[in-house]
Amino acid sequence: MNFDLSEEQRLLTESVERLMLDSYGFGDRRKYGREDPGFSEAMWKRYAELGLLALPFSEECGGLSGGPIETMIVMEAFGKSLILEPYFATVILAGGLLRRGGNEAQRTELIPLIVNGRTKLAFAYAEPHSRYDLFHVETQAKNQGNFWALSGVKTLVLHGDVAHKIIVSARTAGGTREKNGIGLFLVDVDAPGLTRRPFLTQDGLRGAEIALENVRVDEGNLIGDPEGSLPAISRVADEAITALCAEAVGCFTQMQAITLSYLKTREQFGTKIGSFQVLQHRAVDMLVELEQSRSMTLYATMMVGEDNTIERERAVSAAKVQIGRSSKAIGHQSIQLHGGIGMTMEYSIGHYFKRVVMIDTLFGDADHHLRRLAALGGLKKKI
Amino acid sequence: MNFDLSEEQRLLTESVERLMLDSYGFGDRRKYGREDPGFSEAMWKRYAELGLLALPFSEECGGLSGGPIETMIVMEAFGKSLILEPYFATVILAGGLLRRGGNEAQRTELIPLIVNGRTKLAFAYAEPHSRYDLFHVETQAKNQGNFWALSGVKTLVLHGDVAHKIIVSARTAGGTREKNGIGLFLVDVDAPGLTRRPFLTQDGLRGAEIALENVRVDEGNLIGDPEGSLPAISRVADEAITALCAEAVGCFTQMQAITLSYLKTREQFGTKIGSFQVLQHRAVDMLVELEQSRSMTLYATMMVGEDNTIERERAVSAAKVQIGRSSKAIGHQSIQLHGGIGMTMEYSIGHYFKRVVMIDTLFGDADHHLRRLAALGGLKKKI
Amino acid sequence: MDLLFTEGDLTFREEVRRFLNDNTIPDIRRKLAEGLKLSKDEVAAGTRSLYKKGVPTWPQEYGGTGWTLLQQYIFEEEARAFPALVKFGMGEDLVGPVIYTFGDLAQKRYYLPRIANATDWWCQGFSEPEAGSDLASLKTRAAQHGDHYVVDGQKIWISSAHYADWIFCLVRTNPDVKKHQGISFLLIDIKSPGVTVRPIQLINGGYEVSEVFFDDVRVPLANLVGEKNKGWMYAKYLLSKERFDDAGVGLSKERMLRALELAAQTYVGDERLIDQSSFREKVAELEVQLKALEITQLRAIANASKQQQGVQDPASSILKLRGSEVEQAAAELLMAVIGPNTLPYIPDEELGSWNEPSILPRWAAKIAPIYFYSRAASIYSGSSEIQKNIIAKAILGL
Amino acid sequence: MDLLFTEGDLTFREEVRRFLNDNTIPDIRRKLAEGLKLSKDEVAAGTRSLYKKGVPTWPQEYGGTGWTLLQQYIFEEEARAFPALVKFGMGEDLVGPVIYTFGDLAQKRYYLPRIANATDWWCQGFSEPEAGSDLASLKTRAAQHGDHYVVDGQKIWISSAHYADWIFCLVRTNPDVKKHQGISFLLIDIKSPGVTVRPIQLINGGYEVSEVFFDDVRVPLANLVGEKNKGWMYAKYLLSKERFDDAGVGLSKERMLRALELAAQTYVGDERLIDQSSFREKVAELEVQLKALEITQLRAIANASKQQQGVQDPASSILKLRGSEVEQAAAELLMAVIGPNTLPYIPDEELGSWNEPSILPRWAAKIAPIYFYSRAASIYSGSSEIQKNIIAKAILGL
Repeated sequence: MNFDLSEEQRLLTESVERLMLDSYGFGDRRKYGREDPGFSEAMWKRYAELGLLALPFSEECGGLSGGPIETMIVMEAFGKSLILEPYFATVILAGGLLRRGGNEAQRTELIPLIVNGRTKLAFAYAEPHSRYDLFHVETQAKNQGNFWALSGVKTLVLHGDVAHKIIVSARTAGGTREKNGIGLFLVDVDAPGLTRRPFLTQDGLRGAEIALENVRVDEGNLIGDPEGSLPAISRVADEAITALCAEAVGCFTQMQAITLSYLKTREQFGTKIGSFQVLQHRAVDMLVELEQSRSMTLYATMMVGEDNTIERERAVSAAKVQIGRSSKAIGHQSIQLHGGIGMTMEYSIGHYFKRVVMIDTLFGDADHHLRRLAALGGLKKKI
Repeated sequence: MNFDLSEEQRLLTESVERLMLDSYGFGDRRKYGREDPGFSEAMWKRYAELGLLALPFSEECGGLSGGPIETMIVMEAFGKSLILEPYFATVILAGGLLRRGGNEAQRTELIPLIVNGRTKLAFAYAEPHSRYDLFHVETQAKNQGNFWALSGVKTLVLHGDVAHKIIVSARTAGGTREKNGIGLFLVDVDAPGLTRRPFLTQDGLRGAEIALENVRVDEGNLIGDPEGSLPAISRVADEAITALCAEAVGCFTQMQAITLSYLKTREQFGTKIGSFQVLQHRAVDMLVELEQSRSMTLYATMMVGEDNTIERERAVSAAKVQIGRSSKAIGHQSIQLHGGIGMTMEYSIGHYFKRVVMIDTLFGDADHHLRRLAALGGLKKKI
Repeated sequence: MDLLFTEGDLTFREEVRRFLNDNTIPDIRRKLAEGLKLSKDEVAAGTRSLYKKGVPTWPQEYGGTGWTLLQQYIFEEEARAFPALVKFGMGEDLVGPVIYTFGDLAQKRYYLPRIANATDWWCQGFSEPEAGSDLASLKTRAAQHGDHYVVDGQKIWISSAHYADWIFCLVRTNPDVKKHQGISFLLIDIKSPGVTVRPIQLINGGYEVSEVFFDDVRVPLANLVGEKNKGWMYAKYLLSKERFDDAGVGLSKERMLRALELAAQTYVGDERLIDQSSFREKVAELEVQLKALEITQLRAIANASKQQQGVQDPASSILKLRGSEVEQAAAELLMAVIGPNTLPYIPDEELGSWNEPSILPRWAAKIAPIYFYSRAASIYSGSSEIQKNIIAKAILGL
Repeated sequence: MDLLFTEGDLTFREEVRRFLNDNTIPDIRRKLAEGLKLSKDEVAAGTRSLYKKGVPTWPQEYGGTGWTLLQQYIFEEEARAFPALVKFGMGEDLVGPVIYTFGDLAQKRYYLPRIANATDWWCQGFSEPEAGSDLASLKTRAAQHGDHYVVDGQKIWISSAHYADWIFCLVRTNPDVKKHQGISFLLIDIKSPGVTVRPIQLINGGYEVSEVFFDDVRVPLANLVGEKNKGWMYAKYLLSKERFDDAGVGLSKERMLRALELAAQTYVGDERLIDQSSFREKVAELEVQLKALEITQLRAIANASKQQQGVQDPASSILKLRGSEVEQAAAELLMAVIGPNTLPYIPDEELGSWNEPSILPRWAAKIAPIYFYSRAASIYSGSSEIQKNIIAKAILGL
């Protein structure tokens, strides 16, 4: 067992942290957020130049063959700066589906376009009544001989507003909540019959609702098994959760630092408020949550590569429970310790709070994953 | 709405509180606990003289026709002194069954004996596998013409070690967990076939396990409907829970007072520990729990006379949830604020802690009642 | 002791229900039910219809109903549930009682009727950037020049200042004495030259609060309430009143009922969320806390009605503290109901047009903002930490 | 970064398992499994069998195994799970390391072997009645008279003092300087004339701790460890070691597994408790906390292994604090499993004979005492409040 970073990982950490330090302060973020797509296209280019968009992909597709640890490093740094760019949607979600489900043609064609920053993707998995169940798919994909016709509605498509192509989960067979009969389809956003309704998200990002009405998808844009894509979706969801955990740890780290700094400078009753014992102990409570979250994120990162589905899901759910609980605990404390200023849009802490709360709701909140973990028999003893 | 006590209730409060103040300090309690039956027979006589043993019974049986409020007053005072005498077992439980289920002969014969302090009773409802389900009854009562023959085992019989007679719930018909087919039988402890194994309880009281082997019970000692006594048992259990809530509020009040006094006298780091902000806020947390518990006990006391079973059970369960949560919260805080001394048998606070923890486990802990409340549809809006 | 409402209380409640039914403006009722914003004029109209029998919480001699505390409580509960409850600023609840308790005759005659007929919208100017929890360290100065004060300084976290006609302020009139002395209570026309209102956007996206700047603002001496330099006393009166009123039982109840209503429409697979046992237990846990709070509130009302002076009732001291926690828990319950669909953020101004014909229900977009805003409940009107300090000192004697 | 055990670690674990299997005394294993008390002789024998390859946590030069921290951790985990883990007082974990780090050659030669072969049972004499959390305000005095100190005073909360042969104490050797100065670290033969041990009964019914009185006790000067008046430094070394060792991951794991095992035998109606979803979720919630603690412990081990001096690792600072909370939660879980059957209290001495042929399972009587005793976990070795004070200052710089 060894918690040290390799030389390459240390270099990656340094370069992404330097980029964030130089170009992604809270003021920069506000500026980027006001730009047209709601984020910085310039930063997206920088990510490409730095190889961040290439990270998890195999070398034959122009990638860097990074694993979960590399993703953790990048997502944690992104969390610290609350980045607005569609890295999660494009690289983690859609990129993950291509890696795990795409055939060689799809991979060699699309992944290089992700890597060089030219193409943004999104993954449309959620539906009005699916809640957290990835297998709850009402959207229909009808086989019409040499193409598929997709009809239905997809909600909460993260960065679906800017994506060039969207991977859509749709039902090719079976009833609404059957685990078999789900396929993945790569849809062009300009395809006739597809309409997008963009929206802002509570945490300052973007998304879209997608309506599909007999949208034609060629056979070549079917990703993986038309009836058996749920395992790939689940696996990518586990990777996505693990990445979100790392992002949250980045947020927590920053929330702790911002709050500490406030405690050390803000004066009330003629003294720094950080001298009040009650507030000191709250800051310690935050530290405990942060360290426990970091530990569980390491655990999920270690286990997310596991091929044994049950072991993997247990670990990932356990981590998401921890992150969800800590999001509330750290979020509430950091706002409370700031008082009124923490409630304002002008100040940074509330933006972190909103992001971690939304992270809790993405791919299952703490209660959902607690139920899943319990249903899976809990954590096994082995580390 | 009126939270004031009537003149009579105020007199009752004063007299029972004076008795406790004069004769039931922590030192007295230790002394009583070392006496042979594990409590003070002399105090039992005083309760009789003061009319406390007569409180809930009708005047025709020599009682004082007190209601839930009178019981609350007495139980709260008893809780403050952590009394050891079998008031709960004799007056609340067995007395309640006689009041609600006994025929006139039984009532006029037995209740006067309770009232004058001569006879102590107990109620044997629990069995090895019944947990909190009063309807889980394996003990058999077989009708043998003019008598019943009881066989089975009863656990956790509160003060069953000193009772002269024990009311036993036994199955006259149906399967182990059927709600119909449960009868109540008044058994003499000297009856052939009955053996008692006395035990100490975690909180310094006494109890017994009872084994019954073909114990003969005459028809005249059948209490109420031989197949339909569960409603009476449930009703008495609700009254018992309400009484326990009041006792717990008495305990909490004293725990708060003892802890406050410790905070105001104990010195560390050259100052009273009550000057530390963290400890001050903990004391406030205790106060909040105490006041919320008092409110819910008032609520249960108000509702326990309700004939609508569902309304009554909802209110009683809600109160028991509050008391259970507060038992942990106040118990843990008061021990923690004392440090090591709070962990010792020589000091009072730990005894209160143990009592309130046991109150949580009597007739259903907080989790059990939360489930019951949820299953009953939660609290209604009406007060 | 009788813990049920008396016949008289129940009759009163029936009367209130009839009154609300007869007098509430239908359009206002609809907008309140749908969680839509009301204009200042609408609030004024709604307030006038609520005040038809007099200002609910005031004594009769000042245009109030003269109701008991319990009747006032029943009225507010019913008005909130109807829903009909609007608040035309802080005139009725805060500055009005200060004026009729400590003001002079001219002040009573001028200001109170203008509150009672919803003419003047009042806001409260207490907090300052450097004086948050340490309220008494405020720096806004009022220097006497002839027949007026000249006020300079800055106030912050002023609720609904952008609607206000008047602001009542704590100002420093003597900088040379200890901080709690030297403070006065001043009534300021917010349209006076030199007053600037700058709204602050909060994390829920709304503009509920503002900064208010005073730059050489002239205020007549006649606008001083009570004695000069005694303002802290009036502020303490007002703050303890706020704590008493702030349990928010009605608000939390409304939120809980909303959560149950939405949970009955929400499916997890084939099962309604409201039928899921773990969700029901979560609800029950909160219902217990809310019921305990409600009874504690009623105990405090009963106690206050007896006009006992001296020792503060422990029950009333915990109302604001505990009330904010329950209110926040109820907001978290709403979040648990909506689940993933909390994500889209729709600004208020788009809410009318949004979701016809969109996919997610219209209410979905308002849940997270409610939750975010709920975090302020343990900060404003004296943070929970301040409440605990006060209780530790005043009630527990620590 | 590789978060899995290496091949080497796994091989080591296999060796430990074989070692335990070959060397553990069967009767001790059985009693540990059943939660029965061991005599001092049994603990000594059990300790000797554990020490066959050397004292697990010591360097080789003093009779230790020389294992890495991770190996030590694996050994202790496995020994606890076997179960084979016994502790012959505080020799190995506390006074031994102080002696081999700060002691002189004579002390190392005399005391260390007597710990390594389980001859001397050591206990720790730090706390005093008036110096609980404020440890440094201790009053027990050691006055120098010729070639010995004369010790007078009182210590309290001394674990297993009734078994002890020796006690290591903090004593005041200079009352005229600031409290943290003027303290020395002294080794005292507990059978010396003038030493009285008075066991204290705790609320679980047991006698785990004692008061120890010193009345003109003569202690040779040679029993002073390190420099006179530098005792606080050695105590701090020892306390931070305690914090590091005190996460109690193994203990909490054992308790969790026990709770699951018992829940599998417990029926609620026709359903096993372990199959009840709300119980399983309660378990899962705690499993997450325990797993987080375990990883944090492993991170701390990895970090300490790198021998970094200077800034303390935040991860290690929270181990004792968080560990006690998890341990207490695990005890509460046991209480939830046993439910109403927790009521009977059976003293240890009757436990052997009780319940043959009684009705409730034998284990039932031990659950509440475990829970009651667990409350001490956040009090001893520096209360949680003290831990938070330390972390706030040392780690957060507040």
